[in-house]
Amino acid sequence: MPEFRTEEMLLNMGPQHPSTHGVIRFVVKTDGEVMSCAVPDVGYLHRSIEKISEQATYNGFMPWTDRVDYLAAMNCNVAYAMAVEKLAGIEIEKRGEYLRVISMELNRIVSHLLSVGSVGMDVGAYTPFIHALRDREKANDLIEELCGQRLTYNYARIGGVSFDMPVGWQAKVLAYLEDLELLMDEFNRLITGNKIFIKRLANVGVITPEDAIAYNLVGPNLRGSGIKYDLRKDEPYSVYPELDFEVPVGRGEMGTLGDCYDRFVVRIREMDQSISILRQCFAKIPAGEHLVKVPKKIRPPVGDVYIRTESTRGDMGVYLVSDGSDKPYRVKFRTGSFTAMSIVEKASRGLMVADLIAFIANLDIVAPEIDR
Amino acid sequence: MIVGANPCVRPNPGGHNGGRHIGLPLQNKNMTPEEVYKKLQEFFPNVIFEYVEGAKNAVTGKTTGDPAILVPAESILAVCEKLKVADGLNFDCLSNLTAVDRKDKFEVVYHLFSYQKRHQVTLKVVLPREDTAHVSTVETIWPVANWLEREVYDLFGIRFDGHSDLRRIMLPDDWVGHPLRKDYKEAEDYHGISTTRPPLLQ
Amino acid sequence: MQQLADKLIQHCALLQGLPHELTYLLVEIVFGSLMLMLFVAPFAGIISWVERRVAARMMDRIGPNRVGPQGFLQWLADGVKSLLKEDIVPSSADSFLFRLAPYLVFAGMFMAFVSIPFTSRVIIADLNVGIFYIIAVTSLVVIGILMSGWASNNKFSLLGGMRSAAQIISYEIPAGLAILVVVLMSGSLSLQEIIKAQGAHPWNWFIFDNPFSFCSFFILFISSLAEGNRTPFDIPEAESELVSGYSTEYSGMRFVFFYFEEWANLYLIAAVGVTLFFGGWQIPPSVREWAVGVHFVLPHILEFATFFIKAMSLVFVIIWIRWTLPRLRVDQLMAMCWQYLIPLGFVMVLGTATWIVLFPQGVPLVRYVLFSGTLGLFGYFFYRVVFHLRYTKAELQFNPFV
Amino acid sequence: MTVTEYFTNIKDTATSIFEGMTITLSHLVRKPVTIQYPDRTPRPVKETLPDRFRGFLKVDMEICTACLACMNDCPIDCIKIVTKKDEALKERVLTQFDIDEAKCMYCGLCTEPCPTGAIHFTKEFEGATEDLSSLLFSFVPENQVIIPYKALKKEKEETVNA
Repeated sequence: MPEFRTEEMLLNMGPQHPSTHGVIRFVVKTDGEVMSCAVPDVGYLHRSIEKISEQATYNGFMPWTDRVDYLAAMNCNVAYAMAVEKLAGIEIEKRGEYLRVISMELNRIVSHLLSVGSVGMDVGAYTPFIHALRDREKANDLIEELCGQRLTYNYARIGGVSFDMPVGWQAKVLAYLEDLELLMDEFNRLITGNKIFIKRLANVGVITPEDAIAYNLVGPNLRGSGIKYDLRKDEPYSVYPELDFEVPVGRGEMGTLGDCYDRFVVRIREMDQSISILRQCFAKIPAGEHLVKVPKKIRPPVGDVYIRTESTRGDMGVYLVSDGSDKPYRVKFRTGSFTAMSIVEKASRGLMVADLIAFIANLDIVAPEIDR
Repeated sequence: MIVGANPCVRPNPGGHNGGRHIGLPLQNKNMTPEEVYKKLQEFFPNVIFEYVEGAKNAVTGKTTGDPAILVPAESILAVCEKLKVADGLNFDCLSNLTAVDRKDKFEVVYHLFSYQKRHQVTLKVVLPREDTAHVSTVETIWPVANWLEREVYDLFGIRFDGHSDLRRIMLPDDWVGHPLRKDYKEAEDYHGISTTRPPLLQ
Repeated sequence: MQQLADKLIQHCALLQGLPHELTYLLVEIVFGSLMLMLFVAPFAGIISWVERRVAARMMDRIGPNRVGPQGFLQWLADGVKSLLKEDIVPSSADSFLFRLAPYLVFAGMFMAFVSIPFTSRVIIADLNVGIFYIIAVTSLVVIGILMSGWASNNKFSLLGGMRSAAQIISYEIPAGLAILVVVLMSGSLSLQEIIKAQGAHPWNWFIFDNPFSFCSFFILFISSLAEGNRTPFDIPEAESELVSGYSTEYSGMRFVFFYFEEWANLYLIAAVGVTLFFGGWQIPPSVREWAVGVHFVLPHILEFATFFIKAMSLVFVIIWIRWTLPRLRVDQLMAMCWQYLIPLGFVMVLGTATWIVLFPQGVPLVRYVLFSGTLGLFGYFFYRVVFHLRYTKAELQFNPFV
Repeated sequence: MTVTEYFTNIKDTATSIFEGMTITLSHLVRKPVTIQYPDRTPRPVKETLPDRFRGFLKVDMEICTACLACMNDCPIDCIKIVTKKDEALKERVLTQFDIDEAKCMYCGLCTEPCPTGAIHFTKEFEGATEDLSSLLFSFVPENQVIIPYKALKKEKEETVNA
């Protein structure tokens, strides 16, 4: 059989494209539908948050951490606050810790709902996406009631959190969790078990456990490759040691270990765990101060600290350097999306154009978090 | 009957089974950075390492910062290779790579982590504060360093020798300067687009 | 139609002077335009409104509700807006082909309406190769789509056009096989003959005739979805992948033509399905006798209503599927066609042929069993619907017009 | 692909589509959740917002102590307060209290240190405008001065005297 001579096409996907999840560009080399590789081009949302940190005070920098990952602002707030507290040697009260965990886990639900919904949308199922958004809005309402904003929370403070729970809030959250469990069951029946959906995700974009570690994938992406590692469990911080939860991992149920379906299912199951954590937190939350007294001008000792927390997109590292003044000398956020993006070029070889969309959606990439 | 066809519908008893814990459980691991430092000095007797204590709280005297190991720039590649493969160290993950502009010098900071042994160490490489500052890439050891080093190159202007694709990552290719340097001055405009807005407040 | 033209010629002195062929042509053009203006255009528009409302309710939204009562005139507003929009032809596009493509797409869909029966008498042309004609002219759509994809000089459009061509051409085979099953049973290619070969009662429809024809309907239905670029086979448009596929570069009126085609096509798919498998306009003889007694137009109205309701139910199902399922990938789409539908299609053709040879008169018991089985499935279906409502403790609102 | 797999695939596809369609159909009779902002809401949206909602900033000049805590804590300097010593009144007066709401990022850091709660959030959030300068809120009328609130001091003095 004679060989067909084919020509490679250079497809420029983005920066404005319906499913690049923010302003990201992919330079895709394709031969028909099959890609030889997709080279990501990031930086369109670079807001130099790390440079801004040099001009803000320790407390004043908090609102910017909201903008690092706008889908999980609570986790960024807390990560930054924890870094400052660690370096400055500030210890916060139990109630503050619990409120942080409650808000972070609620935020995790919010973020994962959008993530799993948008995976559905990117493979063409619009209804589950809107259903996920509907449930997400209710959680947003609750967070708004807690801290006053729906997206840029600015809730954590160095020394605790800004507000205690409003009266009656706990009951509202518990009622919401009841509903959410039922609605997630429905969501799963609608899309997670759908044969077409499974076919679209299974065996697509397989990341081996070795690759996952080499490219430093974190969070659900890492666990999707079958590695049972969760900072909340393995290097516990805050009050996580007091809470009982499982770490869901990918098992290659529908195809190969580490494929898109595994990552998707890990997120679905993590939401269950978050629901369980929230219930335990409400049962255990002690009385006390939500915010401890800290000096007005925080001056941590000269030195640096690197802390890691389990954000919704995985291990969020904050590297904080202090020169002894009341302003951070340097703050660096090491984010899950950044490293997830770096594996795209390797893992996208041989995928089809449609798979690339599913793959990116499944890595749960948030453009501002890559660029910061 | 149809519910059974859906693997993910709750209750999901198998959710936490399977998967593998890499390495040991939390309690039996841990090599302190100081031990790592001693081990390194054993491996490389000719290289001068320096162990820097973490920051101390002035009042309580408690160590709150991270200790670090200073590594000479020329031996960073060999050191990293050893750290990754040597038994007992097994730093299989480059958690973070960044740089700090200390005004008189550049510090390239490596945060290494081991999934197998569950320990963490900070390496620092001090470079002269010049535009020609360069250090060997560790991309060959941890592929993730590719992007992390590109970011450092972009924002600090530190070159990584042997890097496969050393381009700017965040900023446009024609951007002037490296913003995270302490002496960076933002240009008035970029391609005729003003970078400032007249303030409303008078 | 010819009788109508003949009658006109008899009664109108002016027309007698013209050659008969010219009169026929005039009558066809007038009726064609009338149908376009009075039926197809509003229908496509209204379908777009229905689709948006249904989609919205399935997503717990409301949908368009501001223009006219319950947003019913939204389609008019959208149409007028598109008419007034600037018509953009990309500078590097092949201008002639770019302009031509929407008309080809539109013509391919619209020409098929010629042989769609509305009642036992109302049909523009009862061709003796009716169904064959429909398969043939709808293929014109592929050329239009491929042309638009190519002429846009946009890589996304090109990919969309290529996908569409591959998809539509592949899916014509299982569709043809499923139609062959009906042709075998009715012994005719004329749509009116096919309808006449079925009865008014559900168990006399071709779909329940035998197990093979039952499966054939699903093969035809799936294939028509694919030919109409509907989800789960909407890969040529695939918003999330190809932006908007072959129609990415189109704007204004030309863009509307593509969507006009898509929505009018819904009716076409449904009408062919109803004609071939669901007894078309057939109403029970007793009802017909009674209606003829009342007024000679009444049976036509009833027939039209029957056909329309059946077709609309299928249209609803198509819309409903779109808002339920994710989209297939292009290789899976091809695999589904070549690995599943075509082999099954052949089995159905052979099976039906054997069935006809073995039971030339049909087997009433099988018909009843299939019919009641379908009813049972519906029952289970609604049981599940109620189950979901109860499970999530949903707040109900039956009024479709919130 | 084995024969069993072939038919299992068909069965799985059919059943999962069946299940999916029951769910979407069930949504047809559910109550939509859409809020038809702004004109068709049962109650004005502002009334439905929680107490902690962060809308536009407002300063209650009657209780402002001119301590400048909000200005100092604002991370983006969108608050400007000018005070001067008034010769006639013999005390410090406020001559300018401007907030650039176009620049404000609604973080709430200014409201926290305020000793009297003078600076606070309203539930006003509709800030869309054609002219950015209309988002510059001045709380001291032009060419006027406002005497800062001194109740705290007074109270203290009174307790001391007593």
